[in-house]
Amino acid sequence: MKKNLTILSVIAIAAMLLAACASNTAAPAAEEAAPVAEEAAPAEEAAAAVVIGYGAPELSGAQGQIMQGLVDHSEAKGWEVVTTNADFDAEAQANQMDDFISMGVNAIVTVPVDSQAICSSVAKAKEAGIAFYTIDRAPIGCAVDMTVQSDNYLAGKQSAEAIVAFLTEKYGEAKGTVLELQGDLGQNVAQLRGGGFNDYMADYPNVEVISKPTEWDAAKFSSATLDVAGSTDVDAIYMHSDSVGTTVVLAALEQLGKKFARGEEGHVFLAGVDGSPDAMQAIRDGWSDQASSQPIPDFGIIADWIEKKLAGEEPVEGEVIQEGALWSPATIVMTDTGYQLNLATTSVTPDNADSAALWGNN
Amino acid sequence: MNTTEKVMERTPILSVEGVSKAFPGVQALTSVDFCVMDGEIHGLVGKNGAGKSTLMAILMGILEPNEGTIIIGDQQFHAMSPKEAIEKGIAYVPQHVAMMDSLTVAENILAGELPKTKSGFVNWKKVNSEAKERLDRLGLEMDVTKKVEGLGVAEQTMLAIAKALFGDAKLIILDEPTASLSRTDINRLFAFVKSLKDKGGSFIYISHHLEEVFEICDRVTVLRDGHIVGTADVAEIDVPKLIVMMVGEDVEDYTRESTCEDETVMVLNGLERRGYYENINLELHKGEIIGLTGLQGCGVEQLGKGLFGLEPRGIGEIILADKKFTAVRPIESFNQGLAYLPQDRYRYGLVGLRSVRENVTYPILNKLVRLMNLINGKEEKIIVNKYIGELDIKTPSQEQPARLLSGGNQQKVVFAKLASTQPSVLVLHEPTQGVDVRAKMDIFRIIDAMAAQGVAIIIISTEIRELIGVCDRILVMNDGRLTSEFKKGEKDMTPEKILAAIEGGKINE
Amino acid sequence: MNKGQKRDWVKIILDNFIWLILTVLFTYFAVNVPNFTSKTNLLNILLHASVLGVLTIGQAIVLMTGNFDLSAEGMVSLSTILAMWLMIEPGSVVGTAQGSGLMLNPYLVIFIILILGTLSGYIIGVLITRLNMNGFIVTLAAQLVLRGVAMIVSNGQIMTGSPKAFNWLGGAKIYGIPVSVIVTLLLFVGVNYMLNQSKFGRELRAVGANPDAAQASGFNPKRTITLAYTIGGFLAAFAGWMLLGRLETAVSSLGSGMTLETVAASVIGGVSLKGGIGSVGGAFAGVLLLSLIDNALNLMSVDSFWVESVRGFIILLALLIEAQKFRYKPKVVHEKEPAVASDCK
Amino acid sequence: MKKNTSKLLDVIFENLIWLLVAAGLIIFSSLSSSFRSPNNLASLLYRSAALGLLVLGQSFTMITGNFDLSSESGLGLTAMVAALALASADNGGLGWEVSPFVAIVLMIGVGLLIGLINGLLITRLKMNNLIVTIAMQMILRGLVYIISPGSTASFFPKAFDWLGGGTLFKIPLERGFFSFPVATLFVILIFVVSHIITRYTQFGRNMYAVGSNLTAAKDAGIDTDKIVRIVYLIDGLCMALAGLLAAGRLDSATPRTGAGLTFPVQAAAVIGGISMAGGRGNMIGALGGLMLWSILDNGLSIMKVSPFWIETSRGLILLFAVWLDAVKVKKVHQRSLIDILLQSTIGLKDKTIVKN
Repeated sequence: MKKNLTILSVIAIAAMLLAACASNTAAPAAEEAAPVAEEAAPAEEAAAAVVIGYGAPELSGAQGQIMQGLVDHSEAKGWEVVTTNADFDAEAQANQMDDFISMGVNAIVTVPVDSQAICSSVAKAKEAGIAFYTIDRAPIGCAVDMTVQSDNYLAGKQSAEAIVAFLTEKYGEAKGTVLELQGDLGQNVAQLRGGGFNDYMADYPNVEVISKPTEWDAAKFSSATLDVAGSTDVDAIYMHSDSVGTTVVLAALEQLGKKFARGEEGHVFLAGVDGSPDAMQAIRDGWSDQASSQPIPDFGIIADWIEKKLAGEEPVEGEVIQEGALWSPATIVMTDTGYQLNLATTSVTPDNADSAALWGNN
Repeated sequence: MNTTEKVMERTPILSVEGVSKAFPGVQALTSVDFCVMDGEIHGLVGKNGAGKSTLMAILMGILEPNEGTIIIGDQQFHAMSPKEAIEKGIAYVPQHVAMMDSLTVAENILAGELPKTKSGFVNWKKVNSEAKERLDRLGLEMDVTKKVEGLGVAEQTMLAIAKALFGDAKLIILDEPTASLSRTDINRLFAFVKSLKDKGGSFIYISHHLEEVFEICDRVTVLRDGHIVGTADVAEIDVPKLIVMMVGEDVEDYTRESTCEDETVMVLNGLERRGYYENINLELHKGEIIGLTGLQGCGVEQLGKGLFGLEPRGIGEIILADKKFTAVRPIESFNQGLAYLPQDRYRYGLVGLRSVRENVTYPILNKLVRLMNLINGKEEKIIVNKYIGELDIKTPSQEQPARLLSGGNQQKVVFAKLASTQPSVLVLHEPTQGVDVRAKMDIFRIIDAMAAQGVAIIIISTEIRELIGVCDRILVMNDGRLTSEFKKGEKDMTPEKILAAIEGGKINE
Repeated sequence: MNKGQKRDWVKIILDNFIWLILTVLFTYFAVNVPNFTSKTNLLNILLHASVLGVLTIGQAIVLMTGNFDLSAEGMVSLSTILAMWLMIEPGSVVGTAQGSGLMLNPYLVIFIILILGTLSGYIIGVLITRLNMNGFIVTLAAQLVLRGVAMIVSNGQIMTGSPKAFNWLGGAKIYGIPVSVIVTLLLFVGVNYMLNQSKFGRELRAVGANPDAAQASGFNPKRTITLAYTIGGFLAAFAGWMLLGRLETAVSSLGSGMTLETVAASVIGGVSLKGGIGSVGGAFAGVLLLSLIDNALNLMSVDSFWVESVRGFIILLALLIEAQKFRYKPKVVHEKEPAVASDCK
Repeated sequence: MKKNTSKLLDVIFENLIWLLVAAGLIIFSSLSSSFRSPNNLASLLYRSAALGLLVLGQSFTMITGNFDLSSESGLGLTAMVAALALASADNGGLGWEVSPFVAIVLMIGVGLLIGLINGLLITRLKMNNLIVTIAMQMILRGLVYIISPGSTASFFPKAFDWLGGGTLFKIPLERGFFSFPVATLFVILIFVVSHIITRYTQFGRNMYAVGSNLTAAKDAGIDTDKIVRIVYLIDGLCMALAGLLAAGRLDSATPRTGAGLTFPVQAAAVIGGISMAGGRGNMIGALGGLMLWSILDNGLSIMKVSPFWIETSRGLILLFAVWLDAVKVKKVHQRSLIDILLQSTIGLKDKTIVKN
């Protein structure tokens, strides 16, 4: 009897605490975002400020930086960004899009977990009259207000070009063994990065490409490198993500006794996509050789176009030039999936690894 | 035995003819002939390993005999499937009744055949009313909407019997149904079984309690080493004769010379645990054996567990070997010189998966460990060997998992474990439960030997005859208080008198 | 008599099946996979087995008490992130290497994460034993909480740049043999010996096989189980230390999926899921088997898409063996055991 | 008098989940106007419709004292199979472009096959259900990657999407429309049907019997293995329906569809009062568990809780749920953790050997 009562009261208290937690965590976020907002009105009713809903597909590595870029650009305009993380789950992302629609945000920006699966959410947002933008990947099968992206396929190709050049220099012809450390093969990005790379390599039949899936898992980057580079002589390694891979792969090579600086006998050529600070550092230090750098934080400039859209302005097709920006020149084209803002990617080599314009060097 | 033919002019409901069953290395049954008449309670006795379980498994269709036939009604079988056995009306009620605890009584009764409405759904009203009606027919009163987990053990057993009957069972095998029942519950159960017999039910009653066989059975069959020794009318036989049939030699009730010395080992002073026992004062001498008995729920069980530290002990003072006894956990009790033999050997006594060696030394590991908590294996083996020899434990090796030993030897392992702690006081809870007659004698010899070494022993048991044979004193507990005392040598120390004291004056036979 | 012996052989084979499989597979790979038997590759197999191995020791200990620990991989994630956070500079670049700026001494950090692991294991043990919560789900929830905290601390970012002193365990070599391999082997041998010979080992298995009887025999099952989880937590943090040293990179997703592998390795190695039976030594064989297969899959050109399925099938196979082991019923010894009787004559 | 109070408390305890659901609704509604908008409330179950069917399948298996950890991959595989058959070659399909009906039959077939295999491995080969289904989870997910291979298939006929993504009626609001998702209704309906099955059919009661006490159920003449096999078949069916809902809602199937759902599935079922020890709990309670999960998911998200914190809070919520389960089981019947595990492992047989 008495025990029952105790239990019930504990439950009641726990429920209250939970509720309190939820409101507590919510409140400061709103306050931060709208520093000048009306103090009298409840935080969530701060209707005057622009609220952007941002849906991240996951948050490790480059994705976290993409999100940060958008948040920075938006907050510079005094907007609030509500962020969510779908953790690779297309359905969870659809739920989050629904939540944004329920919240009545001014615009939704998302990196789709899946380019096709996002379309049902796009349709719903349209019905509710909410602008919809995607970053990094365009939707497939439906049109959004605008997509800002860099070319993952191109990035893969840039790395392939660098590797072929290296092999040709080393052996006098394009031959040798290359280890490709793949991302999660279920994802569009990994498919594109792999596609760009392998399509280019298909022209060089003497180059053997050994592909190992890693699911973006640092431990698997390590195991695959240890196993493959430990049992065969690998000339070059291509990483789908140098932000995950650079340090791990170099550590693995060191453990194998195969870590040699550029120019030394036995140097393993390292190439990768992303252009992370680690990769930049490694290129400068002579351990790594190439990175297809994405203009990751610059994706946030989509905020400029959101601002225009909210003011009733439509994008104009053509080139966008901004002095000193690496992503410049960018192009805006109208496609059947909506406007696309294509930012340039940069193949980083030892020659330009110092450039302050690269995000990895900021 | 020639009594078989003239028993009753009833027809056999089941006969077994020439059944043999061999396992690798063991001839479990050798051309067994056995029959149960319509409307009789047929006792089946025999020591562990005599073949009872094998015979029952064959009747239940779980095992296939090597040769022989089973005749049910006018049908002959070489072997049955379990399903056929059930169809032929043979039901088995085990010692630990398996019930669907989280479901109601009604559901347990009608499981698998719930009444349905026309549309094919379960008709809950009808489920409850029908279950109630069925129980009424058997004269059993029970709240059918109650969950089984809320029932007592006796009620569960009766429910299991009732269930079997509802399943059109013609012959119910009761396997040690009274093992964990109090006397009142046993009486209720027996009354129920007898009333069912009067309504035409047939039973096979398996038990180690020979008195119970005389109390409830019409005939009794004795199995020994896979052979039928004989079948007898209970009216024409007595316990000693039955024991002779079982063990093949004349075993008297165990008697012993008292080894009681004057020196006091333990004093209980005003022990009290509210709701279980109160005002327990007791003095225990070196080498003395005390019997503690009473109805289930009278508090003896809790007292035993409380002394050892398996349950809270409550307030009161205990002096053991001139020191205050402060143990609240088993390990502390062992260290302070008190050891306890639990009633449920499988659950509390033994770690069945582990070896005999490990089981024996669990409580004394602290004494065996050397540097870094490592156990001195040589010393351990010597100790275990010593006890295997002293207690005559039959095991192929020290490494044999304990669960693979026979019941009596398992109990000896538990004794070895307790003895290894070299206790001053030993509390034994139903030490002979679930062991055969011969092993019982061995166990009494062990108890005797320990008392002779000066250990004071408390036996908590409901086996009054055994207590009378072994104990120097017998104390009876009633509603948590010690109410009567019987001393060895006094002429009051008879089963009848003690029974009367237990039942609080009312003899209920 | 003969038959009885034959059946015992069945048991012996079943008990040591893992070593048999290991030998057969090893021979097969040695013959069919190029470079498989090179010294580097053999060391690689052991290197893979190191982090997984340390985690498996913890898992096996918990399994022996009849419980599960699904939280270890969360602890791996948190310990690596936290260690890195305490050791590296605050990030100057947006979204990278966001250290706390405390720049603590690596040895102090090692101490902190080991304490943290131990503590978290202890708390889990207490929740399970004192509050009677279902261990399976408690540890699952703990995994989420730990990984969640790792995400909060790391802001979801990858962290790199751990100091050499910290990396020693995971990355350094002695006479060409990785330190982590040596440490793991020593741990296995040591723990296996300890558990087979020590009081604690007895206690673990007694509690796992029958907690009630263990209690009545003077053990304290709640304490034992709590201790098992505590050791598991410690070893998880230790594995995190080792892993971070090897990768020199911390990210909150580290360790994901390892739980299943530790359970699989233990079961393959003969640790019973019901508790009470098995040894850490056997579990080591399980670990070896898994890393052997992983390694061979990496060396052979198996289609990437097939890898996950192949691993699933292998675990299924291991289970099948475990299941058969329990279906095999050893003969019950009767009083008239021939062995005893023949002695008399 | 005293008895009445305690009975009342029992009733409260039994229905605690609905109190929590109500509390959640009230708290979030009072905190956020977005939460209490009709569209949002109507979509509470819609958003977790696929999850709901997995919870249902899990509840079926858990009532019999088993677990299924493979359902998330089962969902992924059935969705992918249907998607491949439906989608044009351009959209990642095989180009068969079969009719929605054929696709649904196909995916149900696959779901049943998965259930059949799970059931057979567990009952015939006596393998541990937890680990079998974890292994199956890996195998099935691997199969999704193999058949897809690794890419998304999308854009199905409207009819196929109706159940997962369709709406029933539209009422104009000040801004946009109020529309009622078909999936919400479907989920409620199927839970009610399951409740009726488990409460009012012989088979349903047999499930409880098996979960409550395997031996007793056997003794009662129930073919326990058959019940378990059927339960896994139902579970397989639930996977297929969940796949249908998920694919319909997203109008596509990705290789990762359903990945990571095992944990919420487990959580929702346990929160809803389905005991891990087997034999306890009911489907309406499980629906409550699903709703609570959905409310928290939606509520926390709408309250703008940082994504980094959501994972941690989920873990804490689950801990809370397990604690509730522990209290409940302890209250009704003191049962050790070991026993609970024994129920779910192959050990039962062995245990009986020890006892005899």
